Amino acid sequence: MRQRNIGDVILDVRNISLAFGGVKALQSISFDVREHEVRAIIGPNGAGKSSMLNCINGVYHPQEGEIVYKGEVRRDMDTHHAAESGIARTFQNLALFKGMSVLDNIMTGRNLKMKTGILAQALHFGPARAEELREREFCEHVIDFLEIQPYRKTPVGRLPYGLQKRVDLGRALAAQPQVLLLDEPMAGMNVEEKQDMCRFVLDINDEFGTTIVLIEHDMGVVMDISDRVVVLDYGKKIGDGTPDEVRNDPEVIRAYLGAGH
Amino acid sequence: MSGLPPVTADTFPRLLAHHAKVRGARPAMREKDLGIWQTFTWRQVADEVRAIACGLAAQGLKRGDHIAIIGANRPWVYWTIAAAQSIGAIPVGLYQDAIASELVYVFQNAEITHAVVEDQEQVDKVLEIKEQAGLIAHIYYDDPRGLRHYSQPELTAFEKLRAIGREYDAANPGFFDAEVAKGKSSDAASMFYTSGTTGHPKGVVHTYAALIDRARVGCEMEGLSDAEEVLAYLPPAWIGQNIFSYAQALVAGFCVNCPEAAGTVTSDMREIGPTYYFAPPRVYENLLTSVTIRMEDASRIKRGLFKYFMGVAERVGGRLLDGQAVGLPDRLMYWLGDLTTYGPLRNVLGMSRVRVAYTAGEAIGPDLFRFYRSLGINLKQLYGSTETAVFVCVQPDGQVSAETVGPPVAGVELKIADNGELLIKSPGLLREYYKNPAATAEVLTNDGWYHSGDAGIIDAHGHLRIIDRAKDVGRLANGAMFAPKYIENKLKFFPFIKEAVALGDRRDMVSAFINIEMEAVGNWAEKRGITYSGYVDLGSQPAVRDLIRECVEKVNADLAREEKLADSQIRRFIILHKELDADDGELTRTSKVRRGFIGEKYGPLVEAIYGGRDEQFIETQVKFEDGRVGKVSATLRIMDAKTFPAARKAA
Amino acid sequence: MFYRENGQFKASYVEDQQILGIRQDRWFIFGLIAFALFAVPYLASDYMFRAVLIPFLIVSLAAIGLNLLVGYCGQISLGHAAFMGIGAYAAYNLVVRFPQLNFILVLVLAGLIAALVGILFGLPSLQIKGLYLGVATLAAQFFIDWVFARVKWFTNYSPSGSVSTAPIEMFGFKFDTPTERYLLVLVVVIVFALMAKNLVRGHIGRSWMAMRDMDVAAEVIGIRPMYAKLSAFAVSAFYAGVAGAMWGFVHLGSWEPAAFSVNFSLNLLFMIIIGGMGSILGSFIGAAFIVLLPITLNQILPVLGGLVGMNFGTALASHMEFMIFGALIIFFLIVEPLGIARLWAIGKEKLRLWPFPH
Amino acid sequence: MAARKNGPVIALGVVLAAGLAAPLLTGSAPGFYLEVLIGGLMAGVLYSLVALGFVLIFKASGVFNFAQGAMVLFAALALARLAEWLPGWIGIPAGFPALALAFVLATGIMIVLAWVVERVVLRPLVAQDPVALLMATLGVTFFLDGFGQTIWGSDVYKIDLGISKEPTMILQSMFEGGILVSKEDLVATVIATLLVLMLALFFQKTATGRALRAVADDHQAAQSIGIPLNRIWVIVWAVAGFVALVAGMVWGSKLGVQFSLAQLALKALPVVILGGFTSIPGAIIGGLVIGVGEKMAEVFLGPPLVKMWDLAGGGIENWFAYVLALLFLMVRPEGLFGEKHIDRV
Repeated sequence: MRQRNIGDVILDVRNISLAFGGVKALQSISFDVREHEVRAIIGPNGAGKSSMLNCINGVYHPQEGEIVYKGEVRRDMDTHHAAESGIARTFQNLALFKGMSVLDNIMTGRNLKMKTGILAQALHFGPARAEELREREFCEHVIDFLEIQPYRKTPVGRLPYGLQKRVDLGRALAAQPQVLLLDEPMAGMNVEEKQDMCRFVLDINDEFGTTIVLIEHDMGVVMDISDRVVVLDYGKKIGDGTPDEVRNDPEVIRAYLGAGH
Repeated sequence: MSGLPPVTADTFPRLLAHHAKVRGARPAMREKDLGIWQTFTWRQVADEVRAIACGLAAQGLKRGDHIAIIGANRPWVYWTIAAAQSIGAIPVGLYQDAIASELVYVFQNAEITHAVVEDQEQVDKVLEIKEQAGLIAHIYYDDPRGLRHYSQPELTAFEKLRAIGREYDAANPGFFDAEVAKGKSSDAASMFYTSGTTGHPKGVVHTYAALIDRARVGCEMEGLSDAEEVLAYLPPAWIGQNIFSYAQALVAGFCVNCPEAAGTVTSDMREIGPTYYFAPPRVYENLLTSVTIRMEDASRIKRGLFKYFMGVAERVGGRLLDGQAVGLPDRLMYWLGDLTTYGPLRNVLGMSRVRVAYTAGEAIGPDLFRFYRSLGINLKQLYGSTETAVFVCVQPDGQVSAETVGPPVAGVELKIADNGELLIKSPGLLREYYKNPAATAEVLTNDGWYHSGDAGIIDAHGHLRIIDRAKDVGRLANGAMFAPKYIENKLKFFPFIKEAVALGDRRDMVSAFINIEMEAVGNWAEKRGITYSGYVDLGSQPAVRDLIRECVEKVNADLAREEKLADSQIRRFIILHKELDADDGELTRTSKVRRGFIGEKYGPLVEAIYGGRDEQFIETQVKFEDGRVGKVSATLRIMDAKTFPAARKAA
Repeated sequence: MFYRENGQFKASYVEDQQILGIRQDRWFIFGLIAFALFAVPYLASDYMFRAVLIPFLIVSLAAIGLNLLVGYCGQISLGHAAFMGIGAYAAYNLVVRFPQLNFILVLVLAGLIAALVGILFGLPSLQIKGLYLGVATLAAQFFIDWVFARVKWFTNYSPSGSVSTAPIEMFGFKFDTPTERYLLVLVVVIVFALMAKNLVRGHIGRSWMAMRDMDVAAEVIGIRPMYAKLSAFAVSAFYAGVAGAMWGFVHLGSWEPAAFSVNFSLNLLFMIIIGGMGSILGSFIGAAFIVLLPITLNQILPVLGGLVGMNFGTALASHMEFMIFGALIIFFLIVEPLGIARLWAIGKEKLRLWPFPH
Repeated sequence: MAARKNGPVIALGVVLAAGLAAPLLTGSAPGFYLEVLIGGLMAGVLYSLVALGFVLIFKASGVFNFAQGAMVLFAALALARLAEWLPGWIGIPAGFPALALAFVLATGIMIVLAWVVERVVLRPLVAQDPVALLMATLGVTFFLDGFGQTIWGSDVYKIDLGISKEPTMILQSMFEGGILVSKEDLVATVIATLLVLMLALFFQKTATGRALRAVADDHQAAQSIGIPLNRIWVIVWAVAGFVALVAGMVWGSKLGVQFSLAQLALKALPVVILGGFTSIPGAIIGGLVIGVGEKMAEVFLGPPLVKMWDLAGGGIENWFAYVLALLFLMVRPEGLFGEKHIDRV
């Protein structure tokens, strides 16, 4: 039923290498992401998947390589630039703002779009107020989309894990990203939760044409929803292609059997 | 007089026009969407309806056509109903959970050409049956999510439909008003499908006259004004929902509120605080259960407070509500209770502002009923059905009881046929079953009486009392009426009794099989230090037998007070050694007892009862969860219960 | 229990986002303010104004300031009294050098100057966190203390090193009676507290809390740590500055550099720990607590002493005060890290759900 | 993040060195200069003593013990008062014997204190974020200050180590006029050195000491090899308490035991920042640097400053240490000897 219109390369990662002290997390990794596609990064634990995402949105700064995003070549990203130019992400181990409500978390995801100054804010008048209301409405659409209306005002800490994951996604979505990096969005979820999450990811991709780069352990999920897959193993890229190609790649199979998957 | 619109406004579209004129700026509908209660004034609603109506017309929907509407409680559902009616089409509400095969029949039967549905799920369902359903030409969907890539020509977004309508309206200015003017009160207004127990569902056709008359009577009786707030949370396809949230709203001009999602109904109810509320007994029961459960883990003090004041309420609350005389000290205590308990409780239940609350459809337990009334919530019973446009009997304030459903409301005549069946004459009767004259003739005799299929009694105060389905009512040997379900219900209202089967058709006395409620009886026994090994053992404890006997005798006492049923007092009963179970064919899947089957299966017991024996050995087959078949056997004691002289009251 | 929320539905975001969403709360707060404005002036004694109400209100404002930084933005400061000092001296110098300035304007300017210094001493927060930052702020404290103790210019070359203020005058009206001064302070505090509340429920407040709760996630969202932290320091110091100016002019009248010592800073910290981190209300509660405790102790201890036939001197009272503060800090950190305000909130929830426990 | 920037550190070092050398070059009497230098070192030794306490506790329990100063005051008060009272109670001769016994008792008190703190404060707050723990120790500080003065009294008391306050002349041969050094300071230095040696031995040679090091390196690891964390904490706090006692004794004998000790002890904060939170040598060297630094600043930098902006007196030493530490934080947050750590997402 899903008919796709994959565009050109929007994000191109070129021989990225990253090391922490002696530890080589990534060794000259290259792959590209096309607009509107769902791109999966898989690999055993410690393969450097999260590090890869962290390089893409500027949390880490690779020692070598370059990142081409929307035609702009950069040595490395910085988080603010990444966010401003439409890259958002979710986190593997929930990184929600636990002191805030669901709504506030999502509103915070909207922060870049909110510009009024401190004085206006303090007086809560005119533009500041209008902006607040406008963005609230936008965030309500996100809440609606992710079907978390009943929890709007609940402190995120009180939500079950699966829902927290959803809020995390909502926070990223609030920024209306062009590229959405999902770090194991379904980790630790039960079957229904996974199905829901899959549905949301696909809907996001359909409805907003958001390009999605996701890390996922659940092979079934990856093979179902992703258009192309990169396989990392111990910081090296050992496979890249459509789910079928990857599934039958002997190298990949070996790595996975080796890693006990 | 609650300022109801003039009788000249005799169709819903005209009523809508009237309100748009006299109270155009007042809220007509609210929908919790995007976190707030988006409000639509009567004028806005009128505009929306106009646009949709014109859109449908432009899309080729014609006077007399049927249009299917499948959706949750959302404003567009009600707007579409009004829109269809504006151009003389007949809206047919369908349940969201209806399965494809049901849809197929309805779509064929009503020759549906247009369908307005909620979302992808419903669209898929309708598309799936398109081939069999034949005529379906247009499907409008409200929520585009997931439908982006659908290319079927039938599909149109609801948004689009309204846009089309606005253009069409601009192009043909006079069109809409002309169409509304064409409508006659004798026209078919809506069609409601009732799923009969057997065979295909029947389409109940109601005219404007019928629906509006009933709605108006209800409003006048309760003095409903345009200040009411109702929460629309029951399926719109159900006639009750249509009456309470559409017909009456359009008559009285009050505001209908649509909850945000199925999961938020309770909290939305807390926010809105409806003033006019309907719920089937089941809902009230669940509410009460949740209250008791939540109170259980409350602090000691709170529990004590609650217990004490509920006691006060039970004593005083009902009487206060019925405006009877109550002593000052009691009034004071109740006032205190209201401050500390009832008030807060009503608040958390969302019932602080309820002026009128109805329940109907099933017999409601007296305790349950009393609980809400004692809280100061004006809960009343009502009797009606799809065919009678709901309002047949309603309990007027001050004449409320758990047993009756009140006297007939204005315009209704009641008659009990010789077989005990209730016959109804009312302006609200159905016009016909759509394209089913045979069925129509069955229920609607040409002397104008509608055969309800319910067996009822009219008591000395002229209050109707529904006792059973007519077909289940039998006769005792002496010819007295025997209504098993009525007796069984009375028994089941006791917490200790889970299931009951009343026997006695064509016999000289009534007897009963009883299943005890393991948990309740178990606790009761433990409190008294009675040890027991299991279900059978518990049931055969003398103390338990006596407990059940008391219940039975209480029921007998009740029955004795009703002349027609005095003979139905339970002479003997048996506490069964196994729970009646659908897997063993003793209950239907909807857990109604299958008397005939049970009568045969437990033949020996029946003989023992009527053979006057004191105990009887029985062995029965049981199916276990894992499908294995086993046998349980026991020697059951047959108990005798005290009966009471029939109290012949001076009528 | 007292809440009746049926029918209090929100039909617009304006309603939904108002500070006091529930009617009953609105009544309560408005009632309280009305009482403070119209009743208290007739009820309270001069001593009450001088020793309790005025200091309470002023330190509340300072505590709000500190809470914005520590409670909302998660940046610790052990030297916040220094910013009050800056406000006080700034105001003093402004008044001395431009006598015609309107007092309100003086307050604001004093706040702004404090804000600038706040930004300056906030810079380390971009590099360092937690403990380290604490020491950095201590450095600020001691350095600033020293500056005011030694640099004569700031004390307008007063030989004793202590300064005394001119009477407060605005629009030709003199604020000399305690009542007038109380009302002045009250109004200022209400206004600024409201502004603080607005800040923390706006996007800037959210960016602060984001830094506090999960700084990496905040950066990924696009929040600039520098802007978030420095704005927090600035605003926080601004509040401290305004409070300091009032402390000097309205409460003390004349003071020495020691008036804004590190102990004052620590007291402010205690206020928000006990009152409630990340809560404007908590700032008030904490302030009330810290202001009232010593006074009550001074009142009660001698009496108690009398009962057991010993005489507790004021020295003991102050020692007891120390011990109780210390114990309370530990108690709250362990039992309810979010302070009395949290307890208040829980109680409120319970009342809303009454008679249900949850 | 990983990239180290040593430039600034070196720069800062150079500036300090220059500052150190400047007076000589600007021709102030070398004798006087040396005197100041030694004075600074002496003061530094005292800072080091308090700093040691900090480092011990931080190493073992990751707690930034703001209360170290309060502990010094408390210990000193206990020592002074007990030494004063004991003769009255059990009639042992005043002077050294009483002092000795008082010292033993005070040590016991500090151990009890350590135990209480572990029970009441650390255990409930285990695995809280450091700031919360810091604030908890703030609470401890206040409690101790109040408690100490309540039971021991709040006047100024003196501890008499039986050393004459007479300063002695040394190195007369080298400089005319020689250099004045107070015996106390010498004694202090000796004691401090001894203490440091003891600690060093304790950490290197004893099982407990090694255990402590293990904990410092990695809490999980420590637990996994079966070291009861709670006991470790008690021990460490006890040791810190003992260090505080010694510091209190030396300091008290020099300046008299009074509330200001607690404030003085705050100076240890910049010291540990300079030396690094986890480094014992760091604490010592840091202490010396600060001690010398602020003395030098006071003596040689003060007057010109005062002249320049005509200040009401110097008093630079009040802030010098902190500002120095602050600068240091900017360029090398982990301190001179602290180990650096990269934090990952």
